[in-house]
Amino acid sequence: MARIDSSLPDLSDLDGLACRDSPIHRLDPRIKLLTTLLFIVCVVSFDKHQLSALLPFAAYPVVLLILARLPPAWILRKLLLAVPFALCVGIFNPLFDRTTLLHIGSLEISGGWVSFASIMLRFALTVSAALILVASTGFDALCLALARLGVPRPFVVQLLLLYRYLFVLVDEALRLSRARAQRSFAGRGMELTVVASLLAQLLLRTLDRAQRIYLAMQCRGFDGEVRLLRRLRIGASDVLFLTGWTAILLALRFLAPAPTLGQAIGRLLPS
Amino acid sequence: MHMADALISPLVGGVMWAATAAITAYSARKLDAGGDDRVVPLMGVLGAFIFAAQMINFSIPGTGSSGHLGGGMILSILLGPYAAFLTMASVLTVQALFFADGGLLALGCNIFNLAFFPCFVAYPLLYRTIAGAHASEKRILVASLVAVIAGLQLGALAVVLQTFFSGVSELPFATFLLLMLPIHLAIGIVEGLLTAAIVTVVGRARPEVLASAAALPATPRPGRGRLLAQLLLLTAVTGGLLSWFASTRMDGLEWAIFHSSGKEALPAPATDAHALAATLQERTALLPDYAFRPAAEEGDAAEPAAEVAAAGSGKEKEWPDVSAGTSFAGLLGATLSMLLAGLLGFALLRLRQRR
Amino acid sequence: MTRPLVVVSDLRHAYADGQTALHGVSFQVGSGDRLAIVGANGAGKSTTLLHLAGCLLPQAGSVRVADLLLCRENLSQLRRSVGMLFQNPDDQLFMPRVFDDVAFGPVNLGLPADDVQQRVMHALAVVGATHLSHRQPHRLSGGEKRAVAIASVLALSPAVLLMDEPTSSLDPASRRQLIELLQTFEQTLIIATHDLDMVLDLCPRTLVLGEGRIIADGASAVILSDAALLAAARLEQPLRLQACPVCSGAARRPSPPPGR
Amino acid sequence: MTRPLVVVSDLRHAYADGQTALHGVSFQVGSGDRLAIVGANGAGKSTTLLHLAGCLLPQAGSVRVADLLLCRENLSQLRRSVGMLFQNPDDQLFMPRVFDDVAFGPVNLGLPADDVQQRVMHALAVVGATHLSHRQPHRLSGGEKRAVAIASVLALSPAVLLMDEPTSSLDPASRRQLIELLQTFEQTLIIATHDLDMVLDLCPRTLVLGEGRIIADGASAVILSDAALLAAARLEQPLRLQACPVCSGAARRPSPPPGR
Ligand SMILES: Nc1ncnc2c1ncn2[C@@H]1O[C@H](COP(=O)(O)OP(=O)(O)OP(=O)(O)O)[C@@H](O)[C@H]1O
Ligand SMILES: Nc1ncnc2c1ncn2[C@@H]1O[C@H](COP(=O)(O)OP(=O)(O)OP(=O)(O)O)[C@@H](O)[C@H]1O
Ligand SMILES: [Mg+2]
Ligand SMILES: [Mg+2]
Repeated sequence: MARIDSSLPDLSDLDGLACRDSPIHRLDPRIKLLTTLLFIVCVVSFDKHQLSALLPFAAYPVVLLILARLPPAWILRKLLLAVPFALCVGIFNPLFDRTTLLHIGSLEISGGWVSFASIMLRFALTVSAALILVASTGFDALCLALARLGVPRPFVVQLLLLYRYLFVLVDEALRLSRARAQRSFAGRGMELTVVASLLAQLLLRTLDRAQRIYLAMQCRGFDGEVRLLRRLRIGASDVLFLTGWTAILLALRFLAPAPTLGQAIGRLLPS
Repeated sequence: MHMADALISPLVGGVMWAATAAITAYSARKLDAGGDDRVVPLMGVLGAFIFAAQMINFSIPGTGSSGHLGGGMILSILLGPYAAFLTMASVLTVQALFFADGGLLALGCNIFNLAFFPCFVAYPLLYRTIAGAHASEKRILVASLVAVIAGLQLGALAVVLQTFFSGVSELPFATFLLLMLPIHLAIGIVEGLLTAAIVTVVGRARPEVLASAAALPATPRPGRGRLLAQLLLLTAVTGGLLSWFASTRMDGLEWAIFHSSGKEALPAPATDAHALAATLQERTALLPDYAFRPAAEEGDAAEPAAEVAAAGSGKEKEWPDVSAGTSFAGLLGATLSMLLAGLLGFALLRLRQRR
Repeated sequence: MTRPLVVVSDLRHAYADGQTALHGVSFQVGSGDRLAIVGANGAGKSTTLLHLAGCLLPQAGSVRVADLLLCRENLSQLRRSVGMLFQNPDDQLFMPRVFDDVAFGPVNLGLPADDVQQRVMHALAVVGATHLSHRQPHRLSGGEKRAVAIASVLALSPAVLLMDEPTSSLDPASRRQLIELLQTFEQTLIIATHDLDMVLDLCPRTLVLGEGRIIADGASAVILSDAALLAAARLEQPLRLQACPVCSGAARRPSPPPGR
Repeated sequence: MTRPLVVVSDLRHAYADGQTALHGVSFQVGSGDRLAIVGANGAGKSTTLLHLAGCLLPQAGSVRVADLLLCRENLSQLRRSVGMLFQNPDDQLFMPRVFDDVAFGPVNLGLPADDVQQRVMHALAVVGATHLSHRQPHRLSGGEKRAVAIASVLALSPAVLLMDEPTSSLDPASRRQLIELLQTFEQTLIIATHDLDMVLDLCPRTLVLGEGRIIADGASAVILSDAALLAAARLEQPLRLQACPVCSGAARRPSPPPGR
């Protein structure tokens, strides 16, 4: 998967963005995580032909993006990178659902296209919310939040180590595949057996490395438990953020102001 | 194949979350009880290995496309099911957070599909049974092939089911299944071969690594029974609660259907493929059906499969006609609210620059 | 001199695959001394250090550090007086932030948070890396990683500092900085290395290992100028003691560069 | 002299994360020359070599090897005339047996089996590793691994040999053997290294890189005794010149070791 290769710089970008400072960055990671989850649940709980009620939810990523001072172009690029799967499944909707749902002038729009648009919109909303969460929090803080929220400790420690060694091992894999490419000509040298021994080589080195890491941990008093020193504190701004967004999101979900507003205006317009 | 947030309903996402949370907690407890702290760094680094390994892709013979290592099976062989499950879960979490593969809500589905099946079903029931403790290279090959293929097929089936029950995609159940299973069979064969080859090389170079993992208990029988029972119970409770909540508190349409169909006794296991297909089609018809009608007409949900075609042509039932105006109004309102959001953003931006 | 802090007697070790790495090694190190362990690849240097750090237990013979016999019961106590710097800093920096990493040892000791904070900042200050405390290890340069790894060991204020090839893959300036830093340390230092020029600068005493046995043990100046001994151990004189290729007639003069 | 075999002009490269590694580097290397590329960590040495080996494509500027412009179309042809030795031999030896590994390149060229066999045995003989042909690479010692890695590159009989830090982590005797082996080679050699003493022995010409730019390019003997230039590039004089009273009056002499 060349994607990890090309996404790795993005990953470092994420780290860089998470190191910035903004009101959003200073929020407690638990609060941000819960708000993001609530947002996603609200967005995906709509009926699949809903488009209009979904659109106002864009306010959440837009406002957070600006408050957290994150570059919008970056989020857009990441969104595009992740588009294929939703596209693959969503594109079938227009094929299977051809009932006309909407007339705009003489143009007939089928339910399939509406639900396709709805899928893509859901996709954009949920993915950008998750990206903003990570980019404004940072991986280690998120892990800390998970631990404090009761996620089992071995799992959290796991995540931390995985993230740390991701960069080291991806580098190693990159060097290995470069060395292979050096001596591969005209499409040869990509056979399954070669890949298997390449991966086995990487795996053996990984096992050795794990052994060395374990020794290094032991030398500093590791006893099976990884203790994280940093404390999290929930302050007034955190409470405000959570209650504020909960109110807004639930209102958007259940009162669906957009269609109502539209209708109200529609009545005013001469038909 | 990753599920995406955009394709699932909160009900499906929630149920799968609950199920994976339970398995995670259970695996973590088992691991703690194992008491071997060496496994902590091993799991972390092997998780990173799975990522790195996915960078090295290979050509699938005869197709010209390329594939990469999935990971669940090889981790189980190296670490045993509990640690392997936790490691796969963390790999998928990182993918969800950083690579936007799937999403937060779909994470439960993805962990279930890509970690639970290989680690807790295919590995103990197939790989361990076929390969045994001290396997010859031939047995490793057969065991890996069978186990990886089975794990992937189960995963693919689960993706189809989750998509189907979520009802966001219009893809008919049978079509989707027919798309998914063959693709994953091809992927499974290649990945099985690759897994076997890697295990063989590691076994030659470091026999002790495989030996120590093989000595770990695969899911012990009573534990497995209890795990499954707990899982089923938990899933049922969450499903029931969520769908009740949904049907009473939210707009209900989709969920009520699910709820009522969930209460129906599942069709008895079909003995011949024909009956199975028929049952599937019947169920398939259900969701596309409801999607085209207002709630009032929703009573005759058990109409035959021909409904799909009828609805597809869109001639008889002009259901959406009534709502065309509503939809237009909706679009107008949405545009306005987008505008408002944009204005809000702009104002914030100016405010920030002022400061 | 001082009474020995580290006493190794007749230490033997065979790895699980049957490879005997140490065939009876004995030596003593006094408090505050600096000892270099040198030898060919595979001579047993790292294996010796791993024993002193309590990562391996003696299969025969014994190891004592600060009057504490190395055995399973004393392990956690012994590890408080010994700090080990591994060859590859990436293996040693396993926490998400530099601060967490340096704090890892003190936190495991069960110290109160304030105390930990203070120790961490002190250790980072010693190696001149205070400004790195919020960085992520994978974004540091080679020299910075090495400095942080040293800080993470110093934070435990060990009486003995063990180092496995501390100068490998550093550029000449970073290597020089590291040597100068180590010269200011007052802890007992035991360094396994191929960099004999560093030994000359840093360690008055050298132990030469060959195939799991001690070949020589004595003053560095003497050992490192004994060409026959060094050749037997697959080593050669420190480069600075070798004849200057530019001045000495025998050495090959670099030919003039080709015109561009 | 000979007409240039390698021509690099105004080569620039920025990595995907925005880090600019090369800001316009130009140099030429004649056939049969030996060039050393030196510089601090992160100066851009490896990046330069990766371009010459066709692992990276120029973002601006151009690279020509044996009159072939480096671009996507010429890639597989160019790789036949260039062999690269990576810094860590573990990255390079990925096949289960030494023989398979050395044969990997020739087999991929589509040569007949006899031819491959002959090339492999010849390459192994050159580096004195014939006896290793049936061993598993990961069980070899550091020096042996390095030798096999060189053989696997030589089996393609490249016109240009690129090496990234070939002497790091070798014990002094293995390092010496490697230097002597390289001295017998007639191929064009381009070596990126921190080991300035090796440069003195092996390469008549040196290129000094600093932050992605060429700081100096000329005769090794001149450059490596210019203390001010070296200090600016975060390097220092080769150790043998530091000790030489003629070459360097100011250099630090090793202090006499304190008696025990
Ligand atoms: N984990 C291991 N399993 C089996 N054998 C090992 C292991 N580690 C080291 N050995 C063997 O033990 C011997 C001593 O190894 P050791 O690592 O102590 O050497 P060293 O002096 O540190 O070498 P180097 O200079 O290459 O670091 C070698 O023959 C080596 O192959
Ligand atoms: N894959 C990469 N992605 C992003 N930046 C990179 C990558 N590889 C190298 N760099 C950066 O490019 C610059 C040049 O790196 P390069 O590896 O060429 O240096 P070098 O001279 O070989 O250093 P060293 O002596 O440490 O090997 C450095 O700043 C480095 O951080
Ligand atoms: Mg060693
Ligand atoms: Mg380099």
